[in-house]
Amino acid sequence: MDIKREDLLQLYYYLKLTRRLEERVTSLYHQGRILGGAWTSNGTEAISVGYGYALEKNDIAAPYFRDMGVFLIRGISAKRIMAQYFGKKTGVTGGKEGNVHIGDLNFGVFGFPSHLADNYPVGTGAALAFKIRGEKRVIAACTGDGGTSRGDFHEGMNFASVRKLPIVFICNNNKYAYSTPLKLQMAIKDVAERALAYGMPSKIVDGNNAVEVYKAAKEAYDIARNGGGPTFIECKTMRMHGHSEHDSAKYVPRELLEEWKKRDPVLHMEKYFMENNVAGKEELDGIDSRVKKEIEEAEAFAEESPYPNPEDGLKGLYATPIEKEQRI
Amino acid sequence: MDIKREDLLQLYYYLKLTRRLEERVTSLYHQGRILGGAWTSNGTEAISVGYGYALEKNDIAAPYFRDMGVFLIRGISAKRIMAQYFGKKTGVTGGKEGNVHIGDLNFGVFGFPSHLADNYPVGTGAALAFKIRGEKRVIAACTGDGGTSRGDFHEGMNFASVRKLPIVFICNNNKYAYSTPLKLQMAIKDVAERALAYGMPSKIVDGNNAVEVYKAAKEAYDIARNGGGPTFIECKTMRMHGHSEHDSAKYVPRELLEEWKKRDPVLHMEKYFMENNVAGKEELDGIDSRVKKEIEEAEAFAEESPYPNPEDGLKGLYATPIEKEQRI
Amino acid sequence: MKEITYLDAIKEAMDEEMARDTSVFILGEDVGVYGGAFRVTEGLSDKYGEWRVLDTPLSESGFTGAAIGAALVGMRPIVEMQFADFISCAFDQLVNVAAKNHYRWGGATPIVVRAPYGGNIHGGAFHSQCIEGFFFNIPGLKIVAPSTAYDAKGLLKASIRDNDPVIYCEHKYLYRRIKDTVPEEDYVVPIGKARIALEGTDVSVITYGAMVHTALEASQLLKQKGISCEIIDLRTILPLDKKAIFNTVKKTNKVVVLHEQTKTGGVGAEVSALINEYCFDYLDGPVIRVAAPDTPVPYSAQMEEAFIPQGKDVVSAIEKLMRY
Amino acid sequence: MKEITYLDAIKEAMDEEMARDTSVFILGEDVGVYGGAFRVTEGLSDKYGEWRVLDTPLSESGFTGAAIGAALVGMRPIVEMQFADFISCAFDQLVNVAAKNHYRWGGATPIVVRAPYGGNIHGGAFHSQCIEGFFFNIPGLKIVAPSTAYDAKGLLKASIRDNDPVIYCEHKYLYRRIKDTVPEEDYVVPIGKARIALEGTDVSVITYGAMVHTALEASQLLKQKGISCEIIDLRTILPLDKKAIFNTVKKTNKVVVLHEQTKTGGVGAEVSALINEYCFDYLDGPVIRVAAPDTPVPYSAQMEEAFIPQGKDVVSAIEKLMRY
Ligand SMILES: Cc1ncc(C[n+]2csc(CCOP(=O)(O)OP(=O)(O)O)c2C)c(N)n1
Ligand SMILES: Cc1ncc(C[n+]2csc(CCOP(=O)(O)OP(=O)(O)O)c2C)c(N)n1
Ligand SMILES: [Mg+2]
Ligand SMILES: [Mg+2]
Repeated sequence: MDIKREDLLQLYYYLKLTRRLEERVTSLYHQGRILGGAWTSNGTEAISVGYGYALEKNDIAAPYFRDMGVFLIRGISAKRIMAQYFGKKTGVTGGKEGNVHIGDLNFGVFGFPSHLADNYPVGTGAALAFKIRGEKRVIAACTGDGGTSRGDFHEGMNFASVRKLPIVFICNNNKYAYSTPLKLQMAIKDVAERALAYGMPSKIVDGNNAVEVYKAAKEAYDIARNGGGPTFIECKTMRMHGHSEHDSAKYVPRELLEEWKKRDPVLHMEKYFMENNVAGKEELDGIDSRVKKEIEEAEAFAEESPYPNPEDGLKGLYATPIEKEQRI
Repeated sequence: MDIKREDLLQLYYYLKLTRRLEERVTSLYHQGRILGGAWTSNGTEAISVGYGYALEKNDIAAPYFRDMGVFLIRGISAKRIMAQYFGKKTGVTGGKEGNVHIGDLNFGVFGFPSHLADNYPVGTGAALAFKIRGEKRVIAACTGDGGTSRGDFHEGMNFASVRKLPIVFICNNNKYAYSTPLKLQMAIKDVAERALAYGMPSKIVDGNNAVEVYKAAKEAYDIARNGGGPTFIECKTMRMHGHSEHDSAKYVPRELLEEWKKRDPVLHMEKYFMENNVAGKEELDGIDSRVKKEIEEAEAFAEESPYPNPEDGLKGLYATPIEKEQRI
Repeated sequence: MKEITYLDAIKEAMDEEMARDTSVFILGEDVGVYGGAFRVTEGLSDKYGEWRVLDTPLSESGFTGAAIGAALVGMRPIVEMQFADFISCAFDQLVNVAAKNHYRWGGATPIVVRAPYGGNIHGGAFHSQCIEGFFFNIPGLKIVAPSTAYDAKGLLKASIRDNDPVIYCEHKYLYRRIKDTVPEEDYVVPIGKARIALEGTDVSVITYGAMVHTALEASQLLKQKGISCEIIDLRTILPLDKKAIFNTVKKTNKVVVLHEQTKTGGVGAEVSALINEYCFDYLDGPVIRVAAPDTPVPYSAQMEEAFIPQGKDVVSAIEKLMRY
Repeated sequence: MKEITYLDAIKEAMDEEMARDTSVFILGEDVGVYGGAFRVTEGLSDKYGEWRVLDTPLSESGFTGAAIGAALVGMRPIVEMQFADFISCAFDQLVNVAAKNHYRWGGATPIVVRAPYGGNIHGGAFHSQCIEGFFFNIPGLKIVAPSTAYDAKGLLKASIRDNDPVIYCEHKYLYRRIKDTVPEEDYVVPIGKARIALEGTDVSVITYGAMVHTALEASQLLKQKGISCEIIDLRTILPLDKKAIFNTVKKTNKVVVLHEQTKTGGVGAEVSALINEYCFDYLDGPVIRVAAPDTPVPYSAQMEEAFIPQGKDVVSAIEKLMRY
């Protein structure tokens, strides 16, 4: 599959944007300036950037919590995301939700329900709608390696496969679910083996290579879009921070981190760009400056934004409010 | 694996007992003499008889609703089962439950919760207990082909495999889940493929051959008992009646029934006995007479038994009643 | 006007809504060719095809989750639980995804979950449960429970057109046992509005579902004793029609709350607490609850009859209250 | 006697019970080497090994079901939910298997499910829920919710020794925020018994969990105004200690029910309904409920503070009631 230079540069831009945004969030967390905890995709950004960028405008993403790249690519601005972390009224959810618990149908992004793998059946349903209506749209749903142990993973995968629905299931296999290593999570070598139970084709890709993830996703979307049914894509990577910033992750062997540090997705892409003459240092620095500025502006926006009003919390329960609802 | 003549005859006895008991229940249902509906294992009895008979005394069964053979083999008498169908006080559950919703820890049988596959994780837990305590016991848990689509199937299988627990998972694949054919249930050829997702060994057996089921189960129990972990056994069969007796099963092609009628497990075993000189017609007739008498006695017992008292329904909620429970 | 059964009312509502709006579709176990375990969807798959009356794998969480996803992209799915009892398997999707989508991030989730519930059919603990208690403390859901064919049809239409997740409790004991008249033309029964099933002056019975008929039966017996009952059929359980509840309390000053659901933590507790909180000065006696005892639904005929509130239980509660 | 935190009380209870009885074991996500998301099981895996403090795959239904099966063959499993919110995924196993086993077929199911619940931690809708409402209408379960270290330890021990499934609601806001004294020797706090957290004469506040501390705070403010509060800490939510509730009503004749759980269908509804039913003549005013509004738990600090009942809310409810 060919990939245009401009797409490569965009992938790089989003990779950097995701990295720098989450790095900033991490600092802010340690400064006590954001509200609540901080979960990041640090070191694994290529996954959400790759599968997110391969989606088309009318497609949908049903992400999980290490998918910051998807939010940004779909068009949810860094400003709104930063404000979300600050618990501000201008945040994606107006303060109703925090951090990565984001969704916005205007940008084709389903909300992430914390309960892992819940978005697998939910995504399957969107794909079912596309199929019923004869639309050439696809949806990508993502979860972690731990999430694949949940019943909803099973039920979503099975249903999608039986009905050959236009959905692509992504798995961020970062070797740990919180402190739980893969070997206590499943008795198989590759998460992709799970797909065998559904007669679903699967692929294993280097989750630290945004281009590879992008290509694999794009290919799978094309198949799904054309009636070929779902694909499961396992993206192998390594979680480089703790589960969240409050977790020092002592349970992870140092060597493993050392090894994967060398495979950092940003470095990887920069090396690829140099070797293939896609872009030189200067151009990349230019992108980085743009990213830095965007994050600075986002932070300023978040800082300056007002907090929600206490009574805002009473609004929005129903989409169809009850006639003359009796608030007593 | 060798199998003793006396075991073969016992298998035949239980096969007949199961068949005749459920046939009688079916008649009684059509006469309006039992309480509620009638689900039977007609034509698929070899499965529960085979895997039930292979269990040892201290083992446990976590059955589903087409496992009448297991109840009988474990020692729950035809009398108590018939009384259960009549909704009598002498029934297995004293009238609290009906028909196949039976369990009795005195005989190592877990209750069947209607919610299909719920007994997969529950069985896994018993196996976990055996492992923690270092006991050489195993548990067999069973569900239908439809039941394998449930999340609890997935979560139970996965956990058992990760921890190599002494459990054997049985699946009665009778080609339908109520009206739903296999092809709308899963996109794989054999249910056994489901086991691949857990790195669990599996076997496919002729579910209409009690001896084959028995042998496969026994082998799997031995492995599990000796620390070798779980096995999944798919028993291929065909549901010969409707989902329950009120279902005429028009959705099942005639030819399929014709074909499988020839493979009836009782006929199959009788033929095997003749061909291998295990037993002659006379001996088998003798067993059948014994079975008939047992069923007649069971029915008489059920008929004569008293109904529960209305207030019995208020008893037994808790195993540890609340001190001076204030019944108001 | 025409007379139809409760079951046909449900079917007609689906049929008409599917004809009216192509975004409406049905999914669940055996709803297609077979027409559902209770035959509520019979014939619809012939009419609308297997993709709009869709047989799913045996996986309540999976197909409820799928309904949610389809709803988020503009469909109006109707999920059939084969028995309401199996909704327990979809609890997480309903409570954490469907109920919270709109509040959390603005995702409207117009799904209807049809839950054939209730006892009196010798079904035992797994085929007789009242499941409204599973969801009654969950903000974001709506729960309706019709007692007549008219309401069954009108409430189902309203539920389908509503933009929020609605749990539609259809009492399976009523399916073929009751019949009443419905208009030929399109109508809805608005969610959130109770009705007066019987006007009366001495005592109010606040109830819903199959128990409305039990209350009516009791009112006949009481009439002979000179006691005039007002019966309020809640129709919508979540959110409750507080105005209708308070109006009847203010009128009769004596209240019995009746439901088939087990007593502790039931809908009756909320109704009683609301009355206590807002109509305390209007009460001429305690609010008495008549409800199933706190046990699973027993199987045998004798125990089940004792379990499910009967007309005579309502009569004696009211007589006790009248002596107050 | 020694002073320990609420969190340490929970840990000590498990530690001592595991030492006493080899059938007690813990399972859940990250409870082993990591010591649990809140570090409640820290150190126990070193002491009892990886098979008695067992890390499970990410599968609440699976490991809760497994706990049930282990319990049926004589173990006493303690299930840790990483956050109470995830108990929704195990709803079916708890409601249909654990709760009904003994009633249906005599299978005693001695499991304890530890549910770190409640808000005030900026956790949002999925990390702050009060989950007692999920199970309050389910006969066969027991639900406890300690408010002090003393009760946390004693109730957990009682729960572990109990032969029924117990949902143990531990308020995560209290983990490290409160400390009190517990005896050196073994003790239990019996399930089903409330306690008087503060004796008083003018008004009763019936509550549980973190709200006991809110009630105590309110009582201080009210004391200055000459109002004497009696505070009842329910400790066990299912089944409720009716005697304790009725005793305080008979004493003060005025009741506020307070909980963090959302209002509609909450525990407060049942408490109010019971009082109405059985103590009607003792009431000098309506039973007022102070509870969270009917929405998911909002994330932002401002909204969450407005959502969770505060001392001032209790004060104004009581002042309103005193004017009655
Ligand atoms: C159903 C459910 N149970 C528990 C949790 C708590 N939890 C949050 S993240 C996490 C680990 C997730 O591991 P994995 O799926 O591998 O994703 P990763 O964090 O590694 O990206 C857990 C247990 C949850 N979110 N959902
Ligand atoms: C979770 C759940 N959903 C729905 C049902 C209703 N139901 C009872 S049996 C059945 C079909 C079961 O099919 P299968 O597992 O293949 O078993 P079989 O009846 O063919 O032996 C269904 C849908 C159920 N028991 N449990
Ligand atoms: Mg992971
Ligand atoms: Mg089947």
